[in-house]
Amino acid sequence: MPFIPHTESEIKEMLDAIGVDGIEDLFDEIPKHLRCGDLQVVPPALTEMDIARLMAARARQDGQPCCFIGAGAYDHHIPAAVWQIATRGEFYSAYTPYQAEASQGTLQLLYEFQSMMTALTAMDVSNASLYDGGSALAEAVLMAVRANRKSKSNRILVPRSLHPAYRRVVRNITHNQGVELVELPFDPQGGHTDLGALEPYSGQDIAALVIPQPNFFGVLEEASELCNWARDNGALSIAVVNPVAMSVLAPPGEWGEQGVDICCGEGQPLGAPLSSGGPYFGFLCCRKSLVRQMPGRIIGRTLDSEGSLGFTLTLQAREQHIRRSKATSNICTNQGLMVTAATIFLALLGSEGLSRVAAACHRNTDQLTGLLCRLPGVSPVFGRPFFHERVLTLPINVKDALRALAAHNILGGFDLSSDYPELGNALLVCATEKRTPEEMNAYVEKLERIISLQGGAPCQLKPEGW
Amino acid sequence: MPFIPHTESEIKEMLDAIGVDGIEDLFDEIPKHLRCGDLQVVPPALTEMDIARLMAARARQDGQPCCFIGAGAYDHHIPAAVWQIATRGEFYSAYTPYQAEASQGTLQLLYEFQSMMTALTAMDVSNASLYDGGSALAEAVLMAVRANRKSKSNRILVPRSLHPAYRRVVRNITHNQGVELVELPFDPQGGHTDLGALEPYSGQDIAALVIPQPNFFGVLEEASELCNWARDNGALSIAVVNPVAMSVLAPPGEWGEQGVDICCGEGQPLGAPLSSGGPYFGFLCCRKSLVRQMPGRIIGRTLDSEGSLGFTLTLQAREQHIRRSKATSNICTNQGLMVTAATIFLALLGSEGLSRVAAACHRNTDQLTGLLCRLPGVSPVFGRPFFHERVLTLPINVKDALRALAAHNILGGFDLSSDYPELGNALLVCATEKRTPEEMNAYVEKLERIISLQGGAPCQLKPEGW
Amino acid sequence: MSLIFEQTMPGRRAIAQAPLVREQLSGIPDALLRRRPAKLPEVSEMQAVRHYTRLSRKNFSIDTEFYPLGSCTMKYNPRGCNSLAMLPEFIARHPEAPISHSQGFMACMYELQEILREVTGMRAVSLSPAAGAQGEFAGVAMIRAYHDSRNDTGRNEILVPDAAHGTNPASAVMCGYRIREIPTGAEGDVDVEAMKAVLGPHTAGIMLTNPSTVGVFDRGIEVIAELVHDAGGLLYYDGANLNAILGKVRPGDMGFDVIHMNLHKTFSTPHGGGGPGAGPVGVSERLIPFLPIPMVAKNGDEYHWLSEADCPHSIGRLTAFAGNAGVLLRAYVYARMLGREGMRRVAEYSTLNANYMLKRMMESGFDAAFPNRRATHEFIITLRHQAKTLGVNTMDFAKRLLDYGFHAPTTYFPLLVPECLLIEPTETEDKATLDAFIGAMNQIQSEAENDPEVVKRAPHKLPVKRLDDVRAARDLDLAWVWPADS
Amino acid sequence: MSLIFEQTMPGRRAIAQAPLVREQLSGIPDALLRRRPAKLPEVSEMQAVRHYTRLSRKNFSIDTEFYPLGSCTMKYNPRGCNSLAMLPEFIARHPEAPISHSQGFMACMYELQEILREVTGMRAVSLSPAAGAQGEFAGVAMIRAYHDSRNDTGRNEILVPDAAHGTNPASAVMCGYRIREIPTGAEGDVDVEAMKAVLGPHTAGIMLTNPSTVGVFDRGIEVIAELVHDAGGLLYYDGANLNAILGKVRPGDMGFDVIHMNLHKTFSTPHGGGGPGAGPVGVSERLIPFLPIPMVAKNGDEYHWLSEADCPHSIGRLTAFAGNAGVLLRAYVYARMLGREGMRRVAEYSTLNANYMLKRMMESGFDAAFPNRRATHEFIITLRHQAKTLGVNTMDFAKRLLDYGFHAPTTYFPLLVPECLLIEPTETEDKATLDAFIGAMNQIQSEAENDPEVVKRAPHKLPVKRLDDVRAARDLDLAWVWPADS
Ligand SMILES: Cc1ncc(COP(=O)(O)O)c(C=O)c1O
Ligand SMILES: Cc1ncc(COP(=O)(O)O)c(C=O)c1O
Repeated sequence: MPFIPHTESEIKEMLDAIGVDGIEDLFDEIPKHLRCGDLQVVPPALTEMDIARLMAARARQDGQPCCFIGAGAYDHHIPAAVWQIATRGEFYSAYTPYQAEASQGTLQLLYEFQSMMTALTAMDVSNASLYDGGSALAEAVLMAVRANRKSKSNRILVPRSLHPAYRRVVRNITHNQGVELVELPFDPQGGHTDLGALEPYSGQDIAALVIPQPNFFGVLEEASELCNWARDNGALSIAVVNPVAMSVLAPPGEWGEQGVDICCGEGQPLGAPLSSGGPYFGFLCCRKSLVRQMPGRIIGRTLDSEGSLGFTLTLQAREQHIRRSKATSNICTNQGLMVTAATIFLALLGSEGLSRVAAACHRNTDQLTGLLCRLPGVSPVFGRPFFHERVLTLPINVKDALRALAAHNILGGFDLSSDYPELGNALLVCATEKRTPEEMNAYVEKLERIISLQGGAPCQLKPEGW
Repeated sequence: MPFIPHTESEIKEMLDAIGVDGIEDLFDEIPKHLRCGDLQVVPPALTEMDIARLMAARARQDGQPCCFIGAGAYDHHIPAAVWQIATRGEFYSAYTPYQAEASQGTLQLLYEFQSMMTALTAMDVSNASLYDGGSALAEAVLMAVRANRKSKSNRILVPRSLHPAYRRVVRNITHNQGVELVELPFDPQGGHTDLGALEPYSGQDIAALVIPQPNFFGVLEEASELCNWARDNGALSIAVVNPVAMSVLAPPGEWGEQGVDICCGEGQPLGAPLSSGGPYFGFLCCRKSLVRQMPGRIIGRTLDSEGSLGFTLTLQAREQHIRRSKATSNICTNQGLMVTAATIFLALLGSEGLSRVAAACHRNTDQLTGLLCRLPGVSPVFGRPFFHERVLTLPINVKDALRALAAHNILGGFDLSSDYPELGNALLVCATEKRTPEEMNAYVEKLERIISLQGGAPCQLKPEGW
Repeated sequence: MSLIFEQTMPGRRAIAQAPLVREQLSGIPDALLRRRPAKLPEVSEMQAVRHYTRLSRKNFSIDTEFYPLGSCTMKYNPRGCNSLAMLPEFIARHPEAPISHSQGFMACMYELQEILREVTGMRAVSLSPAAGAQGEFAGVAMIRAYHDSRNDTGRNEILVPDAAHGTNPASAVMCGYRIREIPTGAEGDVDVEAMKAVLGPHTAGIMLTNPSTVGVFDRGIEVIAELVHDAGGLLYYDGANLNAILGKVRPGDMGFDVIHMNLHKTFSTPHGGGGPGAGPVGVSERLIPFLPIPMVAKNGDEYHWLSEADCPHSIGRLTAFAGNAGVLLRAYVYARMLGREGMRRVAEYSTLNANYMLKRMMESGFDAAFPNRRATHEFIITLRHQAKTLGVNTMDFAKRLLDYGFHAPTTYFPLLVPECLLIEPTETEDKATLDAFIGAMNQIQSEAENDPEVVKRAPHKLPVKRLDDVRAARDLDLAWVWPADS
Repeated sequence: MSLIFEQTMPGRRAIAQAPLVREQLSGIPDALLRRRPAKLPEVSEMQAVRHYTRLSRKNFSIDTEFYPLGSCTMKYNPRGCNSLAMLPEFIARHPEAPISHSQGFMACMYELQEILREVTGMRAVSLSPAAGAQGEFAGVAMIRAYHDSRNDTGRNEILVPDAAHGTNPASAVMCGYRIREIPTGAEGDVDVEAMKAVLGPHTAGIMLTNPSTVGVFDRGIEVIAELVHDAGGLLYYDGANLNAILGKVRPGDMGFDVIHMNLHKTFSTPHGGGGPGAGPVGVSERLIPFLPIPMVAKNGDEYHWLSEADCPHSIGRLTAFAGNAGVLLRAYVYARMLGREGMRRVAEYSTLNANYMLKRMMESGFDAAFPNRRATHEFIITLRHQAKTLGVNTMDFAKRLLDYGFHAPTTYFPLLVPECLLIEPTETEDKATLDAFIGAMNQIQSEAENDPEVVKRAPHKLPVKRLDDVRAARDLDLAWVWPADS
């Protein structure tokens, strides 16, 4: 019996001890007619060897194309040490650290994580993770609505330049609580949220303003100005930031006159593999004054009964297991292991390492998009400064271009045409520090050929076996 | 500086403490004219990301062909747990357990390993590993020469059915000490070492007889008879066995009237990946009376100063670090981590699991060679029982056949024609438990086509890109 | 142990882990740039490795200790699941990769959907929720979407038993519902009369765990289902306890309309010191249109994604991409290794272990919360008596167990049983381990009688002594502060 | 901790790890079959995982402790080397795979040969020896093959300094040589006069470590080389201490004819609790024909193997295949990450660390064995004085260091320095760690003065107290014996 250690004689001893004839007797409180038959759809058991063969074949089937997609998930180098340590049984197979004395490893690590995140964002406090960037923003919005005592509205201003999936997630999670999301248009030249877009809302009752940095287009927002606008208008400010970018960009805690109130984002770039979109982790930081409105676990440093330093879950009265229906969130299981990886990742990279990674990504994207823009009909869509991701217009249908590139094992970027039809044939391109000059040149060459065939018959480019 | 933690200010502090101006001063005892210049041939440093890309590309270049080669290294399933645990820092980055109190993990594990090996081989004692199967046999031969007090000769009888590389290794390692290796022919029908081949040596002064089980052809020797012959003729007996086979075959400790004196072999099948031929490990077991002649580390169980059980290196007076030129061997560093893996492997498989693996390999090889022998001109070379490997005659040149198969990503077996020209177009084939019916059928099909093209133009079979 | 920050030296780095050259950041105006570098640790690669390796050893975990944490299903996390989910190609797959480069991954997801559908007896499954609580949110949101779609808008209450996990009421509130708490009867079943009293036109649904978190199977489930359905409400199944009934009885057959599963419990994906998990949801026919996206569908031989455009009534996506894919891969591998028969055995042997422990502990004189009931995969011991007569409470027992090398069971949950220990051994533990745990409990009992201080001041053998939680919440110290001169 | 055997229950198994069906063994006569199954452990997968995970935590290791074991170069083993050597394709490559499926692997081996050739200043390198001692064997065997090839057969002696590692004389004996031991002079260099006295027509060669195992660079090396060569002998370089001179001075330039390297020292492949290592050998022009096989050669763009047929004068292969390939891959990755400059820095900072420690320890009052010499990457402290006046010897200091969380330095080696500690910090340790170690030594010194018993009975905080080695060798208990009834 896979993963069950019981031997015949032990089973008998145990049944005897209980005083029943067989295991079936232990289920005698379940009405007989409810009992199910065989689980026909479930295939018979495989050994580890068999499933290993199957999984290897499926992995091979997907291959390892060369990735120029960013769009919220970034292909960074992950030091080998990160996952060799994170998968040690003591981290991998532990539960949430409810018994603090038996969980000092995880707890100290989380305290270190919180400290690193506050350093990166220049905020006062950090929680110990939420599910991902999108859901972290949803929690931040709910938190802002709770925390903004001055506001009676549930209105949140959300730039259209924010990741479209994040906008959907925020809506899906908050709308049942009556939160109203108002979309702010982006400047068609700059790709950023112009202060003018906020004009209509000046003086209105707004609970919070969301400020992405960089935004979904890779464009840098005038974050300080937006942050000041929020403050001047009684709205809380919520930053949504890329943590790698934080090593080089002004951190939200230093935006404008007083910094933002809440800052959140996707932690994936800090040591989580792309892994089809998850597990990643969301992070959430805020001003100290808002900490009691925070969702999620928070670790505090305290003393033990002999006066030595130790770590424990704290402010649990915010959480569902204590406060139930009055909790700040329903979150329980979070993304602990990803945070373990991120903490090791940040310790290995440090500030200098992280900013080198950031600069290398920026440089690569700059170079790649520069080269691409020499192709006929290819040009940058927005004129403002960007960080490691950029929108280009293609002279041909983007879907077709991406399909043709994929046939050469190049994932050319993220097609913006369904989320932003107003941008036409727009493609969002990202080249992280992992992309080599050869890979970038190959991209340019292939796209050139694809364009020169005028997009009329991209299918002809497919190599055999496609 | 990769892997060097020193900062500028620390370096200065340290130099000041030493009282020198610069690091160069620390090398002032080395004659200036001997100092070398830049190491031009060594390429400039790569980051982990860069070398990871390079290594991944090289690995991809080699691919993962379907392997029907055995010949001393076997493609078994290795439970995922084995290497996830063996690469834990505490096993992976520890030294030889000289400080016993700080090495109880490794020491207890090695004691368990010794216990498992004695159980498998039915011998009294085991050491804690030698380099590999071939060098273990060389050590066993030297040990036998030392231990056989009755013999004045250094003559060792070595069957030609023994792995040819082992025969070479034994020669290369022992010949400088005057050991004389005498080759015993194999029976051309059976592929085993007939007792008749020993006839000429009856009554002669022979230090030891080597008995492989199974032998290099996969054929089972009449081990008990050979063992008895040695005993009757005052020679020590040295078994060379496959440890997986030991789960189903009579163990050397039970051969003949009194079992063999020494038993050794290649440990690779117990959890070591094929990995281009190493690291593997050699094992060596013997009668208790011979333990002081054993080479290599041995772990003993003892008591600590409070009477609790603990483990330590023992009988170190045999070893080079104590006995220097009088040691039983020069071995120092052995194959500890491979033995760590093997111990976990054996605990996971157990006797039942191991014998299922053995039986599955036997069945697969039986089936595959059965199918192959239906092809025109293909037939088994030897008639005697085999374990999980078998010699076939092909109607075409073996080298050509293998090359054509390799073009289809099938490694069809080991070409015997250079080591055993007397066997003609002979191929040694092995199908472990990992080979599927589909893979075996593909082999048969491809070989059929190759043969039907009469070996005349195997190159034409090569697919594109070859 | 010192913090990683305390090991910092300015200028030190793990050189091999970042680009060797420092590129210029061209084109970004100064105003948008960071003025001072973030103060992160500055350590060598070895220091980081050594620090986190050593930290790890301060944890209890399944790989090192028995961890009978009730409601959490801390069973062995097969190492093979980890290796296979981390195959290079799976790890490298971008969430927006085209389906041409995703068929292998999608096949796994599709088959996992099918397997979960079968074991729950539901009509369709979506894998995307990131954990149990998000699965609950999705489930309740679907209930709301269902009522809304029928313009049945007066239903603003969700019934929740008092034994329920805290996430249940919290999730319902996040979907805009009021909570009506239902008491538990003396024998551990839901108090059906009390439920009837609050059932009505405001009832949107009820959230149940069955077996419940008091460790018994609710015998009234069919009556409850009928009553709630008759009142126009839907039944939500909190699948955290699915381990107890896998292959024995299916929520769909009990009458539930929607269920979430905790793959990090029943399907043995690791807890990772707090996560990640995965909380797929399954639904009955009428809720299918509302399932969260994305999901995987199959068209002939090709898998494709179902997303917003395909599912106009969906409650939508709850995370940016497809949920915790890596966790789902681990669960898939586990499910395939268990196989059909293996599923049933999970329920059988987890239940055997729990009943054996319950019986043995009762024989030792411990009080069961529900002595007349069968245990399911878990059961409750109440130390009310010990607390009253010896002054040694549940927390003391729990902390002392750590000294004996056992992780403590769940304490003080569910809230309705005073001084309770919720004990869940799981099917992967052997009898000798259970016996050793019971032995430790007996030992602690006798310590409590003869030398109570040793229990009340426990733990004694852990890296720290008992921690001051009150101080932690009062004098908040939530992040390292660098010394002024650094 | 109990043995895995004590956790056995007959019939228990890790089911997922073996074929689900039990095939018949057809065609093998009963007489050749095993009668009773081997008595191996019978445990579940989780039991095995838990047992060996817990066992691992009873070890000191580089990843957890400072490990200044002289002569062993216990430095950080980069985790990236491990991952990359274990890429699925490398792991799966059969040693007899055709070169069509081996070019990637062979490129790594070829380039490693080149890198090692360059850093040693030799003319050619073979990677195949499995460890240092096998490298020594290969080296001495080549010396013998060389003399034999010239029919210079009277040379039957190898000179070995008394400071040499035990493997040196043992390896020479395995090649059929007699050993002539050479004393070390007062300042740590080889006593050249004594050497002259034994040099002669019987001299086949001399085996030197330089820097020697007493932690100093032998200043007479050029004189020695000339004398030995003039006498017709060859010079063997034991490369165990190469870390100290990497990129600073090359054995080939010092006049050595043959060298072995310990990649598990200088090239930082892990020690694995005892191995595996790798002991490549490099040679000067005249020994090239004798190099052990296999080696990798390059022809145009294609790599191929050099084996018996290509190298008729080779001393042959010393293991069945190509040596410890997985170790060689790790060393290759390490070498590429170090790069040209990195090599030199290894020598510089390991030397800086050693000299700093030596200086600080001398200031603390510890006696250096060679106080007038520069330390190389290691140095010797002698506790002769402490042993005599306080009755606390080197072993006591070593055991007490364990209590302070430091692995002990090498004790009682080299044999010529009484009560010695051979201390090698390596370049990967930081100053704070060195200071902490020195602090512990000072602390132990004061314990030795004030409370010697605490040192003499150490260790106190380890999983076991001091072990009885004498008993271990007397009452041999080398394998678990199953109880009669099992
Ligand atoms: C009964 C019950 N319901 C719901 C949950 C919530 O699941 P999760 O922690 O995955 O959000 C848990 C687990 O913590 C639980 O035990
Ligand atoms: C000086 C010296 N020479 C030779 C050796 C032998 O090397 P190995 O242990 O790899 O056989 C060692 C290491 O143990 C050593 O320190």
